[in-house]
Amino acid sequence: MDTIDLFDNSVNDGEEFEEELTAAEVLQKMEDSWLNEKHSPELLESKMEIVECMMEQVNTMEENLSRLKKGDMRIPVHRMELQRIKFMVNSYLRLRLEKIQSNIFHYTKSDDDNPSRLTQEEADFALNYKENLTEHFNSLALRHIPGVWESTKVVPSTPAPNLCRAVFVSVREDVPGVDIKDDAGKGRDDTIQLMKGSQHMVKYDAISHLVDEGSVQLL
Amino acid sequence: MFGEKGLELVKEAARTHHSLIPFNEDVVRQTLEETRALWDANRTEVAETSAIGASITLRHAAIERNKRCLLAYLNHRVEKLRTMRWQFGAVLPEEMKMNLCEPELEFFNKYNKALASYMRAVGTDLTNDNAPPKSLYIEVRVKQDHGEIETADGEVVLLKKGTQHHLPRDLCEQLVMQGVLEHVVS
Amino acid sequence: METFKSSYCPNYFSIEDILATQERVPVEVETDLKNLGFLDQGADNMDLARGTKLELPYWCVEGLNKSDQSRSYLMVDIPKTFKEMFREIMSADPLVVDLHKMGPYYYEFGRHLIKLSQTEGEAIGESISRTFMSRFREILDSSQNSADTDSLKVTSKMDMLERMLYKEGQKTKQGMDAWLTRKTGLISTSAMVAMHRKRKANFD
Amino acid sequence: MDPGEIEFLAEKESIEIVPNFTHGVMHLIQGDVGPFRPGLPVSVPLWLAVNLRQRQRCRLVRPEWLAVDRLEEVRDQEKEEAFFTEMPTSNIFVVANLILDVATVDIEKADEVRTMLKDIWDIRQAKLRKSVDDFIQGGFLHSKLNHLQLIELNNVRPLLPHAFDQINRLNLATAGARRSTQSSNSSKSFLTNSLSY
Repeated sequence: MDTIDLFDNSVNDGEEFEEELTAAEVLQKMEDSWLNEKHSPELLESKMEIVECMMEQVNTMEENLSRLKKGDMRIPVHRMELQRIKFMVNSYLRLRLEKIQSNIFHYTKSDDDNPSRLTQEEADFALNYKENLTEHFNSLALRHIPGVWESTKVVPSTPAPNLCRAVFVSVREDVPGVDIKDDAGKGRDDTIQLMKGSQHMVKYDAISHLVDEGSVQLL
Repeated sequence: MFGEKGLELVKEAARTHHSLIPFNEDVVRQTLEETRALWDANRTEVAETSAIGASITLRHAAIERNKRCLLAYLNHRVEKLRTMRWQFGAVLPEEMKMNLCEPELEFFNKYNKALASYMRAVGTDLTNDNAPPKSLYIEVRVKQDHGEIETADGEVVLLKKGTQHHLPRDLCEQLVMQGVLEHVVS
Repeated sequence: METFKSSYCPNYFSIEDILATQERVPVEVETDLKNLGFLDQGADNMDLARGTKLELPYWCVEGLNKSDQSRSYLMVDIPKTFKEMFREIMSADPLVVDLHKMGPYYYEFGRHLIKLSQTEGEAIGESISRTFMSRFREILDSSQNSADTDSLKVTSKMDMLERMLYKEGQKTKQGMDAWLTRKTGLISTSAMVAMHRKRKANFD
Repeated sequence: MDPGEIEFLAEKESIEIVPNFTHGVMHLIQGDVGPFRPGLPVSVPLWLAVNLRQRQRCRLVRPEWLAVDRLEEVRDQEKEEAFFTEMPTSNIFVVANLILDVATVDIEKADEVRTMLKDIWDIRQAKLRKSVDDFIQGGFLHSKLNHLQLIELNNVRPLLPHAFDQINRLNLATAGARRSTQSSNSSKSFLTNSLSY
């Protein structure tokens, strides 16, 4: 059996990417996306192309492994790596679902200024979940009392991501002059320099625009 | 004083963290009745006086308050139901089901379905791989009889209470979380 | 499911916020209020007379107050635990004050009061955030040093928000201990399942 | 974040092992490893090293920094400096904890190494507590966390960011009160239109 051919893992289908990435590079991107999603208070741009690419790799590898003879030393090694990747992929998808469910009325309202970051599958799930929840509220409470209940009009509002939350970031590329606004009006407004390699604690909304472009990584 | 029944529901929710006690049908009904009475009183008064005075304003606030308490109570339980889907699996123990009212069961089943179709669409079982893997095999002790399971290699293992096994981690993870097996340090 | 928990921030469904807005506010009735005599539980009148002093849940006061700018039904007073005298005690010795007794939703109720009181709102705000900041170190230290069994004693003087932080600190510590003693990879029974089994066992 | 997840991240870092078996290159998704020849050092991801070590298929090569005298230097410098110093490697505590768990015998003077690491950890934790407290007391909006490692940050998470968020919320409410005192006749929201019976 020719191991080189069997386990060749360059990513052939690189159409979604501007440049061709190696499997290792995609894996690194998966890890970055996972950590960003884990620590960002809001749902980030979906990285489904990375997830799909990773799952394809996993599936191909699993097929290859099934063709190896029992007792082959490579089996446990590759299986271990596959489990690591599956954990990361699943955790990433779970995090997104959890955010959607916890802030269901926020993520299902149509908003022209803020295009949805939900994938088609997530949008389907969200709609289904919202209908299920609304129907539940109706059948046990709202239907039995007069008046209307609108999720967008209640005070205080239904759950939404808290964008002023403090986050830890590690700087990947120099970003000079990031403004930190003091919303409490105590005159603490500041401009900070984010230098490559440095780490900071800062309010998410001050750096949220830098997360997706990759100049900062959430920790 | 009105608003007290709704508050009772909220206090009940505040007391229960990792369990779901029976749906409080009685107090929910009383809260709904009070809300309806407040509404009727307001409608009558508006018809009589055609002005919005303090009593109407206060009743209005109480109606909104009751709604909030009711929905917060329902929502608190919905969050528990969601957690239960991830922790117990798609099928709930009978004793758990007894604590749910009919619409809650319905919510649970619909949630189950929605989740299943999402997982089908993305092509992965999200209830698996919950923690970073440390090893392919783990040592487990059986906490309750579970019948036979088959490993990927086709080996059949009988999970009999009190016995100990060395099994693939991905095969046991859910059974450990569901309390059928106990992960022991070898 | 994933442990995705954001910092406490009240929303429509918050159990904590509903309880915090249930705390009572002293008010004086500014104009005769028809049919609201029942609010004054000591008296037996149909109407609530001008000048009556009573305590109402925060949500009632807020509801009555924001209805109409041109009419004011109530004059809002500040509960004594947020008045200047208490604020002075608080700034003199923030660590010994029993906030649970004064609360138990001391900060959150205080934060709501800020909105209600035109004259003292700012002073209340300054006071409670200073109190929170001074007591933070204690929460940080105690949550990482005390054993689980001490929790009740350690948290007895903490308000809801502080207890929340304390619990988070304890959870962090348990995770770190598990890491140090090489138990990181151990899979455990889910919380709700464990609770269910415990109950069942007790029942059997 | 769970420490298990930080360990997971640290496990992809490389470490040298000396295998006792022969095998060609393995094409991991993370990148190629091998070939493996008995007695010849080869670099592999830590998770693989741990796995092979547990199965007695290799011994670990002590990383340069995992030695008493090197760590002594690190400790002394950490004591001297007011700020956090840069550690010889990222995830030093996590990696060391893993290695010392599965391969104590591969590490010279393992006990002393452990003590030294514990000392460094304690010095840094004391600094961290102090700076966290200073940060909160000072009411700052931004803090530098240079050279702090993930597992150290995790020890003050979620407490530090959560406390920050709560103070922020209280400050915002206070700022609102200040504004409304300044412009006393601010218009209040009318409920009238929702009162339709």
